[in-house]
Amino acid sequence: MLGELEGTVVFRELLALFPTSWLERISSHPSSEAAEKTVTMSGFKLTSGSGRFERDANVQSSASGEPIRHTQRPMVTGSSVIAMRCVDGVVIGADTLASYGSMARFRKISRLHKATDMCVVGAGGDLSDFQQLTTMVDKETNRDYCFNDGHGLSPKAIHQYVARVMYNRRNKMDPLWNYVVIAGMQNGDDGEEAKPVLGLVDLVGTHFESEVIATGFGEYLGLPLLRKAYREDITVAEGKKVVEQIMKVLFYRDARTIDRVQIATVTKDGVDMGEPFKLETEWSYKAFVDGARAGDMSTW
Amino acid sequence: MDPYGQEWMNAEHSMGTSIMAVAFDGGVVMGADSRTTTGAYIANRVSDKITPMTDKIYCCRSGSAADTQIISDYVRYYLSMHDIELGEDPDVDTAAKLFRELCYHNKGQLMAGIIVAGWDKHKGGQVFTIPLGGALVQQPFAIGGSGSSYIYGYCDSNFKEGMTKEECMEFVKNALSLAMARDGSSGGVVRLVVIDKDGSERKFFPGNKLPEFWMG
Amino acid sequence: MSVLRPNASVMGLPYTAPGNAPRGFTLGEHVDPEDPLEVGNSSNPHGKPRAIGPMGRRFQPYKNNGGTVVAVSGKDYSVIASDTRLGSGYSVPSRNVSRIIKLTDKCVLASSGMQSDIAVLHKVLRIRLTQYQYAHHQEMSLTAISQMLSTMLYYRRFQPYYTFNVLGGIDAEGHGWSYSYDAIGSHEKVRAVCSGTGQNLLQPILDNQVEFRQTAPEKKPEELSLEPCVELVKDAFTSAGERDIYTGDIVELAKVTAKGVEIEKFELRSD
Amino acid sequence: MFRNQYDTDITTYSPQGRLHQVEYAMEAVKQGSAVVGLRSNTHVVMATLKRSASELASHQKKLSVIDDHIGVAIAGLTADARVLSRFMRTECLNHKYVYEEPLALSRLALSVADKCQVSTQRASKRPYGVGLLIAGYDQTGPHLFQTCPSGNYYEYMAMAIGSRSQGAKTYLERTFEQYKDCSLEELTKHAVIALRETVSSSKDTELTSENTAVSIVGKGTKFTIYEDDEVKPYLAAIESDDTEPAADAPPADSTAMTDA
Amino acid sequence: MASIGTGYDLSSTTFSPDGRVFQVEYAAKAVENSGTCVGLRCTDGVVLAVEKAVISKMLVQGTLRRSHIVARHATLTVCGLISDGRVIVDHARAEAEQYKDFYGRPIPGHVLADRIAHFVHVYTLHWHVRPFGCAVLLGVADVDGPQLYLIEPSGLSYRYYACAFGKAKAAARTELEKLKLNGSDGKALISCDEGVKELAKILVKVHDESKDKDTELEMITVTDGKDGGAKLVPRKVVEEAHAAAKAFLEADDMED
Repeated sequence: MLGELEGTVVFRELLALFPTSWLERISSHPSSEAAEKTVTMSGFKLTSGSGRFERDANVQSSASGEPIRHTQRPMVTGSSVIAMRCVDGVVIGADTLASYGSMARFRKISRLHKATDMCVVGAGGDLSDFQQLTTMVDKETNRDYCFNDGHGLSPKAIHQYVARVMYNRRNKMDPLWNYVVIAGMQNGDDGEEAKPVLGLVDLVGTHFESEVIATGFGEYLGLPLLRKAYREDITVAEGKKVVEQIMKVLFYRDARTIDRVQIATVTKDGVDMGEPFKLETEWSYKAFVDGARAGDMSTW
Repeated sequence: MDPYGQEWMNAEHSMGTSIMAVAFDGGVVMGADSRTTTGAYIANRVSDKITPMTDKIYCCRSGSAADTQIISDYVRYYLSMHDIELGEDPDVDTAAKLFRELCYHNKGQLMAGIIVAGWDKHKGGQVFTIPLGGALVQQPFAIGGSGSSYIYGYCDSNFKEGMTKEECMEFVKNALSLAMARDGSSGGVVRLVVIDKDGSERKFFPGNKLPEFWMG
Repeated sequence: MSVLRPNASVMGLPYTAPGNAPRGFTLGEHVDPEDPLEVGNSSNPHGKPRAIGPMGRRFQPYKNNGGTVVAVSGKDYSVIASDTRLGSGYSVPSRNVSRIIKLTDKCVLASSGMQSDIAVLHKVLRIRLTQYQYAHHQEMSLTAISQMLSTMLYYRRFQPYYTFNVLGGIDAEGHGWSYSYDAIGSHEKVRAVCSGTGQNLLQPILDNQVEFRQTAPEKKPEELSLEPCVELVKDAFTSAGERDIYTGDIVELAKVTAKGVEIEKFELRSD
Repeated sequence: MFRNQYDTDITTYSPQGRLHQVEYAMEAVKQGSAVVGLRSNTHVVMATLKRSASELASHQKKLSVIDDHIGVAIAGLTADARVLSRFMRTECLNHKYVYEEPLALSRLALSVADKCQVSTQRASKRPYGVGLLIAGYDQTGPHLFQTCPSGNYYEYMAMAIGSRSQGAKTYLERTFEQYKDCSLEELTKHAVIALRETVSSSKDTELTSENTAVSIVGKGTKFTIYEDDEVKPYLAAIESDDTEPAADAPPADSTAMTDA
Repeated sequence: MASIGTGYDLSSTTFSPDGRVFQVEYAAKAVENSGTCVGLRCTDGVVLAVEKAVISKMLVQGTLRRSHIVARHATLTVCGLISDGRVIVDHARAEAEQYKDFYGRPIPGHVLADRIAHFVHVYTLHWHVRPFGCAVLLGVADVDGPQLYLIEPSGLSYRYYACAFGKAKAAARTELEKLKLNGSDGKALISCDEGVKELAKILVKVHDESKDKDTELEMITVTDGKDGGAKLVPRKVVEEAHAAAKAFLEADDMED
C-alpha cells in the first residue's frame, strides 16, 4: 500500500485524489449512506449542493495522531494590496512581485484573480496558498457555470465564503497565509442598480467590508493615504490614480515591493483586470543627486 | 541541541545544488551540477539530479535528496498511470501540477525545490518551477538550488528571448559553472539534458572541462 | 514520521547561509529589521525570531480586535451597547464592524474579542435559534438563551472562542437582566456589566452609577429608568473612547423593552 | 395479489422499462389532500386543504417554513415530508452559514429531487411517498417548484397536486395566463378558488377556516402561513364576490374528478 | 419476449440460461420510451439536441432540463429517466473537477466518456442497485477537437460523428446518415450554427404527431477556442430553427 510506506503517511492525502473514491458508494454494503453524495477531493469532503466542507478525517492526522500542519510559514510572498470602493465601482491594485525572503524571486506574477464577471480577488501573503485559494474559488464559480440557472456567487457571497475557508483553516492550525481582498459589484434585488463592494479576509478569518482597504505594509503606509483621499463621490477614474500614487509610495518605502503594478477595476460593465505597467518614479531631487558631501554633519 | 540524541538523523543527504532549465523554440535545455553532501562531506560527486519523468519530461531536484526522490517516484508513477488512461504522452504542465500537489499538500514535512521541464505536442517546450512551499510558476527559464542565488544577475543579463538550442546549452553551462564556482554546496560535473519533440539527449561536462571565469 | 526527521537539513536552497552546517534551514534567523511585520509582529511579542521560513513568522491563531461592550438592565428594560472599531495591533483596519446582534425581540448580544470568532459565534447562535423556532414554534426565552450561550462557549473549552460576551434582555416576567460571560462559558446574572478593552475603565462607573455600590444610602435614587440609563451608557462610551485606543468610531446601542428592540447609533472620536 | 412480478422491488425494471415501485410511490401523492400553488411576477401563493383523522383530532398541517424566503406544501406521506423538510431547512441554513445569502430555489429543488432519486435506485430503500410544492422568492424572482417521488422536479406558473387536484388543475390551466400581473389579493383569491375546486363535488367537505391554510411569499414578504382565524378573510373574499375574478370559470366538469 | 415470467429477468445479477442480462435490456427499454436525442460533431464543436414532451402548458419554459453542462468544455444530454440522468451528470461533473484538481487540465473527452461508462457499468453489477434508465450523449470540445460520445445503460460507450437515441432513434439515424458529415480527410463539414438547424430538421421529421402533440426542442452546444465553452442554445435560436424546420418539411411535403 502506498499510503503505508514507512514515514510517508503524508501521501495518503493524494491517494484520496484518485478518481475511484465514488466506487465505495455502491460497492460497499447498500446501507452505506454516509458516503452518499460525498465526493472526496484533496482531503476535503465536499458535500454537494450545500457547499459545506470539512477536512476528511482520514487525512487529517499523521501516524502519530498529531495534526498535520502545513502552513506554519509563508515562503514565497506577495506584499501589499491596495483597494478603494468608489461611487461607480471598485479599484484594486497590487504589485507583481513574489518575494522569497528578501529576494525578488518572481517579478511578473499576478496577485489579482478574476473570480467572476463582477468580482476580483487579490491577495498578499503566501503565493502557493493564494494559488490554492483561487482554485477553490474557481471551483465554486464553476459550479454556478455548470448549473447554468441564472444564479452565481455575488462578491459578498465570495467574501463570506473566503472568510469561512480562512476561519476553518485557522481552526485547524493550518492557515492559508494570505490577506485576501475581494472587490466587486453586487447586484441589487430586482434590477436595482449594482453597488460596489469591497471586503477583506485575513489568515485568522477576520473579515469586514470597508470603503478603503490596504494589506501588508500598505496597512501602515497606504491606509492613512487612502482614507485621506477617500470621498463618498470619488470615481473609479480618480480612485485608480490614488491607488497608483499609493503603490508609488509603497515602492519607495516597502522593501518587498517593486515598481511594476497591476490595477484592476470592477464597474457595472464588469471586470477590467488592467495590464501590468511600470510606475513612473522620481529620484532627481537636488539633494538626492548631490548626495553626501564633505562637511555634512551626518551621512545619508 | 539534538533532542533525540541521535546524530544520524540529522546526517541526511541533501543536494546543495545548482539546477536550471531554459525553454527554446521546440524544446528545453535542463542542467544541473552533481554534488550531494552530508554536512561538508561530499557523499556523491557525480550524482544525477536531472530525473526523467517520461521520455520528454524531466525534473531537476534540489533540497532533501530523499524527499525529492520519493516525490519524483510518485510523480513518475502517477504519470505512467495517466499515460495509460490518456493513451498518449502526458503534458509538461500535468507533470508540474502533480509535483505541485505533492509539494504543496505536504509542505510541512518536505524540503524540495523542483524545476519541471519538457516538451509536449500541445505547448512545446515549457519550464515550471516549484519553490519551497509549493507555488507553481511557469517561466521562460528557471534556476534553483543553493547555487542559484549567485547567478541571478548573470542569468538576468544573459537570458534572451528566442535563443537557439545551442545558445541555451551554452547559457546553461556558463551559468551553472559560475554557480558551482561560488557555491560550496554545488560542484562536480555539469549534466545537461536537451529535450525536443524527438526525445531527450544527455550531455556531460566533466569538472575539469568547465568554462572558467575570473578567479580571485 | 516527524521523529524520523526532527531537524531536516536543507541545503540546495537559496538563502541557506554559505558554508552552513547541515543544521537545517537558517533563513528564519534572518530577520529584516525594516519589516514591521517581522519585528512588530504581535505574534512574536518577545522579539525573538522564530527560526522558520524566510518570513520568520509563526502562526498565532488568536488575536484581539478590541472593542468595548456594555449591558445595563433595569426593572423592565435592558440597554446593550458596543462600539464598532476593529483594531489590529496599532492600526484600525476598519471603523464600522458591528459586534452586536439582535437574537430575539427580547434579547440582544454584544461581543468583544476576536472578530472572526465573534462572527462565527453569532452565526451559530442564529442557527440554533432558528432550529429552536422550528422545533418549538416560539422564540427562545432570555434565560434559555443565556444558558445555551454558556454551553456553546464551554463546548469549545479547549479551543475557545476568543470572545467576551454580554447579553441583555427581558425575561418571561418582563424584568430586564444582563448576563456576563468569560470566554469559556462561565456566566453571571447581573444588573450592569461591561467587557472588552474598555472594561477596566467602565466597570467601576457602572458599579457606582447603576448598582450604587459605593454610594451613600441617602444618595441612592429610587431606580435607574431607561432614559437616564441610555445617557449613562453614552457617557461611559464617550469616556472609554477618550482613554482606550481600541474603542471608538461609532457606538451601536440597543434598547430592549416590552415593545421590542430599538437600535440607535452615535459617533465617538475617530482617532 | 400482485399486478405482476416486476412491481415489488425498486431495483427491478419491467420488460417495458417501467419502474412500478416508483409509479406506486407517485400514487401515494394522489392520496394526500390537495395543495395548490400559483405565482405572479412578484408573489407565490399556496393554498392547502387540511385533513383531520377524526372530529377529535387536529388538522394535519400541510405547509411549513423552510427559510425566510422559502416554504413548502406537501401532498402524500406527511412523515416522509418531514424528513425532506428537515433536509431542506438544513440545506438553507448551511448555505446561509457559508455565503450569508439565501439559497436559490432552483438549487434547493434540485437537491431535494436528487435526494428523492437516490431512494429510487437502491434495494434497501423505498421512494419518498410525497410530492412537494416549493414556493419562494430569490434573486431571480418568485418561483414555484414541484418535486416528485421519482426524483423529477418541475417549475410551474401554477400547479396543484394531491387528491382531486385535477379540478384545481383545470381551473389553473384556464386562468394561469392572467396571474402574471395579478395583485396579491387577486392571486390569493385564485388560489383559494382553485382549492375549492378540489372539494366542490363532495357533499361532506367545504373550505372552512379549520381545514384551509394559505401561504404567501414574495417581493418584500417573508414566507408566511395563514391559518384558522387568519385565513378567514381569504375565504370570505371568495364567498363575497363569487363572480370575480373567476367569473369566466364554469364549474369543473365531472370527468375531472375521476383521478382521485 | 420469451424471458418474461421465467424468473431470469428480475435482477441485474442474474444471467439467463442463454447468457443475457435482461434487467439491463429492460433498462434500455426505458431509454427507448424517451424523447429522441440527437448529437452531431461539427467543425467547431458539438451540438446536442433533444425533443421534450411538454406535459403541461403551465410549466415554466426551460424547466425539466435534459441538457446539462458538465464542465466548460463538456456537455451532456440525457435520454431516458431524467432524474437518473442527473446522477450521471453529478458524477461527470465530479470526475471533471477531480481531474482538473489533480492534473491541472480539463479532462479529455475519451477519459471522461470512459469514466462515465465505468460508473454506469457498475450499476449493472450489483443486486442492490438498478441500472440507469438512461443513456447519455456527451459532447466535448478540447485541444483534441470536438468529440461526441454515447454511453448506454449497459456501460457501453462509443464515439460517433453523429448519433441518435430514444423513441425515434432508427429514423433519426437514417436521417443523420443522409447528411454529408465529413470531408475526405475525416474533418467535419458542418458548423455548429448549421448543426443546430440540421438537428432541428431531423427532430421535426422523425416526430410522431400521433403520439406526442406538444413538444419543444432543447439544444446545447460546446465549442473550443477563446470564446468557447458550453452553452445552452438560446431559446430564440432554437425556436427559430424549430419553426424553420417545420416550414421546410411542410414545403417538402407539398412537393412530394
